[in-house]
Amino acid sequence: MSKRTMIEAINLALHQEMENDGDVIILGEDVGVDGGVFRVTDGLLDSYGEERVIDTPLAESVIVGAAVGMALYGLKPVAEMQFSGFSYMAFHQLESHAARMRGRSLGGFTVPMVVRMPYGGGVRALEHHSESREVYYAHTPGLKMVIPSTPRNARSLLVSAIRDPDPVVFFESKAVYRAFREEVPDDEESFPIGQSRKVREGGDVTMVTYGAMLQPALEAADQLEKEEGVKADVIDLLTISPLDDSLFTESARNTGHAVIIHEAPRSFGPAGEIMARLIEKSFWYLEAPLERVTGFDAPMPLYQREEMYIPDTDRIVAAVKKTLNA
Amino acid sequence: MSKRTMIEAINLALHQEMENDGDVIILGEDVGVDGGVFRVTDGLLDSYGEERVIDTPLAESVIVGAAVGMALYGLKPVAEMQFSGFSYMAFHQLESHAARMRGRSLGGFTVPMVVRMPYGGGVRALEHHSESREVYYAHTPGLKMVIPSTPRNARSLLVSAIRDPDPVVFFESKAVYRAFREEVPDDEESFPIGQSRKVREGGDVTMVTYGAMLQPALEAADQLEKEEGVKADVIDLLTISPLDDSLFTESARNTGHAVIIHEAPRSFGPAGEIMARLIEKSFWYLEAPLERVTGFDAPMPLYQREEMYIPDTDRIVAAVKKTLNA
Amino acid sequence: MARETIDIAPSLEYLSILDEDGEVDSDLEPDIDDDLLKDMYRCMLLSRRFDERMLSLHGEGRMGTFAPIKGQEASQVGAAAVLQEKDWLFPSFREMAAEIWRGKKLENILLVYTGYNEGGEIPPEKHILPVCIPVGSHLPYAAGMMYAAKFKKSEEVGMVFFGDGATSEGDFHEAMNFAAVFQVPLVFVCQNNQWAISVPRSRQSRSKTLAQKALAYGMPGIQVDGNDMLAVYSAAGEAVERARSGDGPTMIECVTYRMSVHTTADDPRKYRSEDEEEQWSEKDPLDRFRNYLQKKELLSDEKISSLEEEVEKQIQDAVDSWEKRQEEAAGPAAMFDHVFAQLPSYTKEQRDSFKEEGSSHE
Amino acid sequence: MARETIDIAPSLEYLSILDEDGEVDSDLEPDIDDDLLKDMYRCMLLSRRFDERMLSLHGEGRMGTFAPIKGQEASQVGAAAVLQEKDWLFPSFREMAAEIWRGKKLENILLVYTGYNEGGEIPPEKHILPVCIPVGSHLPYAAGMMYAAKFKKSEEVGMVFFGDGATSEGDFHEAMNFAAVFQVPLVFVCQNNQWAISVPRSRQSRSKTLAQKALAYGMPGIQVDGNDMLAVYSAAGEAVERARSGDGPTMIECVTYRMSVHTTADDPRKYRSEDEEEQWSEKDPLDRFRNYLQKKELLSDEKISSLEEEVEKQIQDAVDSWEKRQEEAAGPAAMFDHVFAQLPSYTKEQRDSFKEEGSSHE
Ligand SMILES: Cc1ncc(C[n+]2csc(CCOP(=O)(O)OP(=O)(O)O)c2C)c(N)n1
Ligand SMILES: Cc1ncc(C[n+]2csc(CCOP(=O)(O)OP(=O)(O)O)c2C)c(N)n1
Ligand SMILES: [Mg+2]
Ligand SMILES: [Mg+2]
Repeated sequence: MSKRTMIEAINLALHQEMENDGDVIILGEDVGVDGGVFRVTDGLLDSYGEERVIDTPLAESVIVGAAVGMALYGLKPVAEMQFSGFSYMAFHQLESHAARMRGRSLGGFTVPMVVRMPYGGGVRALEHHSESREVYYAHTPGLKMVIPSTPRNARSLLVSAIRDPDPVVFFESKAVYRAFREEVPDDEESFPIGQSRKVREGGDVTMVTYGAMLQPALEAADQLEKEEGVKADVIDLLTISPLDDSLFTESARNTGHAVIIHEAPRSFGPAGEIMARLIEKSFWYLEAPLERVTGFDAPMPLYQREEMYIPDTDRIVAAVKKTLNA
Repeated sequence: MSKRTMIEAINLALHQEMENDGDVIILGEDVGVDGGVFRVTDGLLDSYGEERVIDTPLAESVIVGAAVGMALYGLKPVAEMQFSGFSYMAFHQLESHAARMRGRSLGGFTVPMVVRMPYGGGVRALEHHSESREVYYAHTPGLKMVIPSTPRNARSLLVSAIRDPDPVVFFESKAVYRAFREEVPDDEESFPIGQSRKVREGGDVTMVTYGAMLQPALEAADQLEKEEGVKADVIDLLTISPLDDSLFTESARNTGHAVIIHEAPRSFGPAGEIMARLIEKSFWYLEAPLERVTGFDAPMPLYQREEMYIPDTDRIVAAVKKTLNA
Repeated sequence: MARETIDIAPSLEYLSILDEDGEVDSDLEPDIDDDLLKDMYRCMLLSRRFDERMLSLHGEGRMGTFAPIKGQEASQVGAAAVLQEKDWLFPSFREMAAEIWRGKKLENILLVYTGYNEGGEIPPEKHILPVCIPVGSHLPYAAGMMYAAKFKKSEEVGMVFFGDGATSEGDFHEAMNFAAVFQVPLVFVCQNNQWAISVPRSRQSRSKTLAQKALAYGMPGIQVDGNDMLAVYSAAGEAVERARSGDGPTMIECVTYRMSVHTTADDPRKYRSEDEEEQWSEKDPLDRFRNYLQKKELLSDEKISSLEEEVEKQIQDAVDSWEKRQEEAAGPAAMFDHVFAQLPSYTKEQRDSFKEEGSSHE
Repeated sequence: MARETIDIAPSLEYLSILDEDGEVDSDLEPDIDDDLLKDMYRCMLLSRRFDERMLSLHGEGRMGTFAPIKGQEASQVGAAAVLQEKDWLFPSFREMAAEIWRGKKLENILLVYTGYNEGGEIPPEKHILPVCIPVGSHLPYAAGMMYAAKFKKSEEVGMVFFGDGATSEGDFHEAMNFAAVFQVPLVFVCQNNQWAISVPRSRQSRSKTLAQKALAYGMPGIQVDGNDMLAVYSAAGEAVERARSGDGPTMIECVTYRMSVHTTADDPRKYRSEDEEEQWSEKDPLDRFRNYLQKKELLSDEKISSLEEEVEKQIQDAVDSWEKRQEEAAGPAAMFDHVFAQLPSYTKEQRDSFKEEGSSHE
């Protein structure tokens, strides 16, 4: 047991899965010699060699497409998109093949692959380096969409993703990458895809979030408890699709109030589906309008203004007060 | 005034806009000599010549990307994706450039372009030819997303799209293309982007839909009135983004019941945003859970089963009864 | 300092062995076993007749849209014939002849084009990938799959088919480059049938040949007469040999012609003349190969007509079981059968909604 | 029928005029006006010093990530110098020298890399497109924009810059093909600086040169010594001439070297040796061009040092106004300023939320 950043935790998962399974193979831009621009794949080339840790040409479509092919052959490729903002060049490979091969062949061909990509803002990066567009993947039937929130669950979810028989898009928060350390057991650990978790017991209001937004949500929850005596349930989705609505709809049935927090643009964003599930399963218990605290319907601005784009504690606290006082 | 199919109506809009404005230019696969695989661009090559009606090589990314460039120069390109299922190859051109050039250059460069694409099921087509993935575009800041429902509004909305100073993704329903004729005035007519319309006055329940789903929604409304005496407001969104929530939230405040109908997959689909707006603006008036009748969280099956995938009158009627009897 | 021409070998060649007048270049004539020659002819014939049958079924409104292969039998069978059983075929959407050569079931082809996902099932041992409809998008997974085959030291070779139009797609470029960089055992077979729906080859690219595109990746390229079974077979044989011995990918451009409609939704009169079609019908690969076999006295008139009966019967049997399987087909809930290995709970509910809603849906 | 080699002219050439020892090939030496030569040197120097200043600002934590141009001044200034004012420059993200040549404001460059969208403003008459970060994705709009320029009979020519890594992207392929098919007046300038972050040129493609990729599109291609101002200038001149006279696009591969880090977030020691960097520093285009001008007696030692002072002052002025503009910068609501020509009502509400939320946000 030792304290790790999310980068180290993901690196640990990759090391152990490659160690345990010779069919796990990594490909992407700068993942080998360079160890990845965030060093997530550091050391893998030395341990497992060029054939299994592949520095590819600069071409997203064939990185994802080749990974699909490797998976069709029975390998377990883990492809990296250097930033989620550049994954769109490969979008058709995910939508048209990764997500459909199983159905197209009636289960004859399957695509057990993972596409890892750093997402989200908060690291003062250039244009296209700070987006949060999980909806593109979550709305695509045949894909699974996972967004861990801390080093430990990043590690255990990546292990599950690599072992999953179906394609998983795996978003990693750049803001969390090096933000803090957490105890991550050296021994193998996995966490099921498609399962959310309750991070905080409250009872007065339900907060639903995931990924980088978990931290401000928890801070807001603490602040609310200290300053207002308001106790919040905080649900960390972890998997965006298939969405586990059991915990947050149950929580909302108890609290009657829910606030959804995400970094993605507001309109047609993830909150919509979460609200839909709340209406379908908790409507009669809702005592006030559901609130959402989100990114805006504008491209992420350059970094001087990105903190104003990304939901922060103040905005979350304000939304909670609004629903409680509605 | 004469009766036209949606194909003829769109063709009329293109003819008139090209006639009126020498900067309107068309490009895509088979749009010229062939007149488009659905004949939507029939006759344009003869009238306006090779330079303005461009049969391009088979390459979606450069079709959209070149259209972006033409728009940057001041032309008004209308690009065609032969089917929306093949537009993903160009997704990065829309997300990364069409949607961002105005902001990137502080208004110095703008992208007044339209990308037309047939979408949706119902014509017994092959795989990838029947999808309804408007969310990909509606969730992308900087893009406008329009889906007409009848010949007349297809014509008038396309005129507005071509004249719009910003990029518009324009979905055309293959199911509606030749399904019926409607009076479409020969004289110029346009309809504002970003404005929904109330197609049917009821008062008991609110139906929110668009595109190909308007017809089954209207049939369901008629059936409900005949068989149950239930009168439905039917709102046709026409523009998906920017979403006009004024009519449907107002209607729901009156009826207290709403059903949203779309062909797109259910989870993270358009209904989520519509429900979110209803909660934000009509919550206190809702008397029962909002219902959604949608495509499923599975790829569109081949055509023997597509009718079972696409919402039909029965499913809509059932949903209305469910919310009214809740 | 200077101004000098750069030599960018590997060089580019054109190959023709059996020309349209039936003349054979005996120096180049490949030595093919008689039975194999006959099998190749039989497959060409079967594919041609099956194509015709599908067109008539479509005419009767009994089948949806599909892409006929008429005229491209030599490019497909000639190339696929050099593959071993363990090798892999990556079809696009117009490779029925190649798929039939590899043993794809006719009834499944019929099922797919009549809208039954069930037709997508492929016997695993056949090593045929599913049909790929988004043009050019299968090249990346073909490259990746054969990377994996090489990684596993399987000595398997892949052969991926695509059209002239596909060479304009970004995926063609990325996959060719990837395959060359990693020396993947994959043969790229471009069926240049002169048209991409209504867009002629000349409009698709300004390059003199499509084969020369291989040079951009440091990959050998060769252009062959695609209606010449012997030339296709020889070029494909060399390419497969090269791939199997570890020397990486090759691109073969088969110069051929789509003698029929693009798909059953297409009207060629919008974009090309009957004259053009007639000129190409003189180059019909089926006639040419039949004459060759007759000259070699491998094919008597009797044999020819008995073969016709044979394939007719085979096709009729397929049509019969296709009809049977339509009657037995499962209900709409089957659309959920292969979305994931395990269906999420809410998707299960969606599937079960069909049962509730009763007969009309089951 | 036969087996014969195909000739796929246009041919491919390599050009070098001013070599690293300062030797000039007088037959090839372009006739460039003295003032222009001096301006070119001044721009190289300004770009180099500005690059250095940005690195130190970054070191002080006053600036975000950016991509230094050190070593690529000749490829950029040599090529851009042949453009007329009405022509168009399409930069990628490492073309500061070319942008400065075209008149981009230094303070705006500083603003962008310190996270202010305001820096994106470009005087319309400069005909410079915004920086493009997704690799290769600007080539399609460059092709489209110059199609429009040709359509409007403007006689404008475009020049688009990209790296060796960009040649692997599908967009490179689609745009090159489109430009060639429609004979668009666009010059493709590939700055082959040997590295795509940590991936060496040899890993990017198996092709002997990058210039030969042009042949895949029936487009002329030429490889030049990218640290040789005269070779770049001559090749670019020919290409622009060809484009302007209606003979379509050309691809120029400038063989150069990224002498600095990929970006300020990069550590070259992970993937390349100091030796390699030292060898290339001998080929430094700035020194080489300075020596050339000195030999020509266009540049005295005094002139050299006065130029240094001049550019230092110019840079300091830019830094001063950059600081000023940061203080004056608008609040966060500015993020909504250019999303659409007209902001939708609910987006207006989002913008106005900042005002309500008060000072912390304004
Ligand atoms: C990415 C994509 N764009 C468009 C289409 C529609 N389409 C189907 S076939 C075809 C032409 C293909 O031409 P070619 O590659 O030469 O193959 P051929 O049809 O001639 O066999 C087009 C445009 C498609 N299936 N996929
Ligand atoms: C589509 C895309 N993928 C990945 C990146 C991340 N990235 C930025 S620069 C770069 C390398 C570019 O190499 P090259 O084209 O040679 O240009 P250079 O950086 O050498 O100037 C990469 C991979 C990106 N910006 N865009
Ligand atoms: Mg073709
Ligand atoms: Mg480079």
